[in-house]
Amino acid sequence: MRFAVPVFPGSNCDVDCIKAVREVLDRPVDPVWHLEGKLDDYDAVILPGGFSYGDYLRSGSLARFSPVMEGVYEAAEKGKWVIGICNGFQILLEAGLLPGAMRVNDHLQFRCDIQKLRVENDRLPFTQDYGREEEIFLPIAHKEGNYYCDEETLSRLEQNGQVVFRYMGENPNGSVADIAGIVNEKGNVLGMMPHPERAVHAWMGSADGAKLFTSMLHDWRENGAA
Amino acid sequence: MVQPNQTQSNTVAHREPTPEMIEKQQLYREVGLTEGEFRQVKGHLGRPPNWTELGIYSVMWSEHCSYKNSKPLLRRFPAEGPRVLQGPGEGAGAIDIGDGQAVVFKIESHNHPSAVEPFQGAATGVGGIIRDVFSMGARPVALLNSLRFGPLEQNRVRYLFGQAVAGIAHYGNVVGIPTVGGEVEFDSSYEGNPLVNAMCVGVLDHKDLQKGVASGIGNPVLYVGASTGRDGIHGATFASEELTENSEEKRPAVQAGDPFMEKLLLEACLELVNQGILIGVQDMGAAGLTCSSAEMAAKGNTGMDLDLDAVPQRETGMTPYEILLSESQERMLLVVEDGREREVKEVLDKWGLSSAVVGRVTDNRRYRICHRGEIVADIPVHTLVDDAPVLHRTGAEPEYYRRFAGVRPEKQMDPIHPQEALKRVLASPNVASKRWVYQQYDHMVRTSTAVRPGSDAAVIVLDGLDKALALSTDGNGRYVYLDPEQGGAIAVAESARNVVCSGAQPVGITDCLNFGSPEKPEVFWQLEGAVNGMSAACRELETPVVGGNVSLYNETQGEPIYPTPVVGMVGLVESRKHITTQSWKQEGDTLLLLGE
Amino acid sequence: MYKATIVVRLKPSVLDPQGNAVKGSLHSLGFEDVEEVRIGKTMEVWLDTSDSALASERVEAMCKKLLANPVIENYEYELEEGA
Amino acid sequence: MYKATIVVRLKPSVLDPQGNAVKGSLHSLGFEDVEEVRIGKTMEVWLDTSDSALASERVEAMCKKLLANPVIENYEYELEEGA
Ligand SMILES: Nc1ncnc2c1ncn2[C@@H]1O[C@H](COP(=O)(O)OP(=O)(O)O)[C@@H](O)[C@H]1O
Repeated sequence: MRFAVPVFPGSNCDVDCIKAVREVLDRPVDPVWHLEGKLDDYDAVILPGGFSYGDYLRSGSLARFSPVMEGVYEAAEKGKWVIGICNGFQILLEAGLLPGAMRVNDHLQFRCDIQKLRVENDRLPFTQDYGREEEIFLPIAHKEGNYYCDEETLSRLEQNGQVVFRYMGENPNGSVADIAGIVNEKGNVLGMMPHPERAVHAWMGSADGAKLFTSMLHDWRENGAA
Repeated sequence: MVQPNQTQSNTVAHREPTPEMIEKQQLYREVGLTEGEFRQVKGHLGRPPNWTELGIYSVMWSEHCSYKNSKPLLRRFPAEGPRVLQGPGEGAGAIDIGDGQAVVFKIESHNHPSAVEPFQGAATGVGGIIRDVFSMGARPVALLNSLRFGPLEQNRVRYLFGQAVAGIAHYGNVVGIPTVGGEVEFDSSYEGNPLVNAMCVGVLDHKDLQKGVASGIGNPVLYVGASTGRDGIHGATFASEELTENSEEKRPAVQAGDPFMEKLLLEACLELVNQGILIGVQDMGAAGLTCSSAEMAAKGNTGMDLDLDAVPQRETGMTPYEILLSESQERMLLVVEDGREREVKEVLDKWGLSSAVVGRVTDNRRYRICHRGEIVADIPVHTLVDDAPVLHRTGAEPEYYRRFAGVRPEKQMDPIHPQEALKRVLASPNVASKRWVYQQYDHMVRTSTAVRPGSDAAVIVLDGLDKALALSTDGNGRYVYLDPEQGGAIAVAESARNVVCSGAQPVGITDCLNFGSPEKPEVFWQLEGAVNGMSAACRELETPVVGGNVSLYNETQGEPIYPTPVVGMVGLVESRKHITTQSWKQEGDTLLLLGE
Repeated sequence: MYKATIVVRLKPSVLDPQGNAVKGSLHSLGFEDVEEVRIGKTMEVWLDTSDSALASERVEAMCKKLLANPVIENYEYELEEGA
Repeated sequence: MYKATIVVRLKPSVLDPQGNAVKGSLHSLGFEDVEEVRIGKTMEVWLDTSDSALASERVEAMCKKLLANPVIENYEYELEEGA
């Protein structure tokens, strides 16, 4: 199983994602410069956090036009796994691969903390190693994580089990229905504000993110390449 | 439409004073040079300077670039030790941490810009210190800061504080360097003059250590990064009606930062370092193009020819004076081997950075500036750097110090009700949790933060090694005010304790000396005492001072701030097993009290 | 040369956290008579063209493609010649 | 009720990285005819007052006190009744 981590100008969690894949899964993982258009050689794509293009205009809005996004669309289309973490989530929203949009946090500040979450759907290739409604701790670090979608979209997300992670305790950004992460209908494109790659060893404050990576590897082993 | 609050013209009528006017009307005073210094300039040039040359001397001889007030004192700091790879004098100091690696770090102030425009002022302060570190060839791995503001009860203070914190957060977060620690204190002495000090820590392989030198005759000088505008030109403005049409426009705009550009610069420069193409690299920080280019030539014992028409500009009609002194952010100056420009440009293009060859290294030890085909400055380069004036000031014990010596506080105290007192202490913003601050900083990016803000020193682990670094910033202006020597020593000792409590051995410090006007004997006395105290503590703890920064003239309406040296300390944790944190671990553990 | 002044606003149905925060600050500064605040973006775009219809078409395309996010935002613009 | 539409812009000499980034993206999307982009804020403030002079005075004061930062920004506004 091979991972690609697209690197946009301004990405800054690319290295962290690569480290996490190597340390948790010991699988091949490559940074892919945003000017590359193809991701055929990979089974999974992780769009990393950071401030692609400075997050100017709207977060993720400029990155979505990078050539590498062609490869991301293709991967999503083919049913390969695509994860967008933080800025990566924002890019997936802007690119229309996930429904909704991101607004600035309701308190208008950047918020960095270790946040309690609940795994709302543990039947996905990204979450199968988590327990049912497992409560986990993952770091968050963002200023625009206030997820929005209209009522109709929300009820569809809820009904289809597309809400994957929900904030517990105080909602850190004002997101609709405490949403922290969602998946597309097909279940192969995941967007989440929290950073699983920052929680893969106990010394980091939590190791709860590791299961997200191991879930994928298990699924891949069970079901073969997507 | 209601009229706009201000009409702005983008162009200023520039009629620069002639050398005769500068001399006769003593215009040199308005850019901060004394009569004696002006005479020295004339001596160096063998003629009166023109307006551009005057500007160059005035910034190069300013406290900020030349440390003319503090140099004699700074020499007292111990700067040597077996681990020191690079002492003071470069962008940042470097200390060997074994395994062929070194830690590079420095602290710097951005007090005055932050008082005017707190968000941009604080943000660009962070940007400057990051450039200082990666221009050494180091990968920045952590940021810290030290903040002093007036009492939080005041609206204006809340605004300044909130914006400064947001600015620091914004810059570091976007660049992707974790802000892992710092300190905040509120006291009325900082009400009109807040302190914003930022520290950056980087790591490099010894072989990658860079210097800010221009060597190799004929080598090209490259300008990289943001284009030059009129921002932040020269704090010392010339208040002369006949020079500009619009007096509002004359006030230089505050620099605005672009952390995204900084991130690109950082990655591109480190890629160039990795390829070993660079001969010299320096950040265009204070006093911009002038300071970086002149210093590089002086250090290389060479000369430099610069062509200002090649400098990328984002405003029209800029004069040589403005181009040379602009403090536009996110710009670097590189000297590369002749013939390898193409390779360099490829890397810069990859990162989407514009660059231009703006000059050449020469062998004549002159600093020559060309603008529109004319030589607009021609100066012996060493006179800008090595011959900068040094002032030997003398201090005088202030009246308050003598008065306080006789005070016996224990005799004047009302009886204390411990519970009441404890509540009051805990309610003080100086003691309360600083979570509101550090939760705005991304302190976990790079996934190396093992001890996050909220403990003593922060700890970050080093990739692929069992080692870690412990980092802390500390200072206490009130102690230093009451006794500069003791207070200075206490600042170093506090830092050392914080670092040791995290499981590290202190290996070196950087410091920022925030004081009032050195022209006041009482303030100079504070400065001297603090330096002596810090030096003594550093000798005792074997922690050399490998770099730092001096910020003087921190006063409002003639009232100086508390003398506030801030210490940034780095400690080495030999093994991750040694990392310790502040919190209780489990019931039944034994508590021990060490010390007296 | 044409100058387009584009205003991008959050749709009325979308809660505006920035506007709310500013309203709160205004109230606490004594401007209690402020009923509501909505915050949007003003973008001034200078276009090197002398054809007004073309300019308008280009601006429309930019807004659709990049400048506004149709999920949460509306846009409108004005064109001015020779600015 | 009065509605004030306030436009806050960076002063011309202040770097606008956001505008530059958007310009770059527009170019790469094929809008090469874009010469410059500057981005500012539009604030719509509804005021519960029926006195136009008062409304104007209040808006002026808000801009000075909170909405614009005079060191790096300019502002202008329009008032509209009963909006
Ligand atoms: N300006 C700041 N930036 C980042 N972290 C800060 C800042 N101020 C305080 N902190 C963090 O908060 C914690 C407590 O700070 P402080 O109250 O100054 O405690 P101490 O007296 O132990 O230094 C420390 O971990 C420190 O790193």
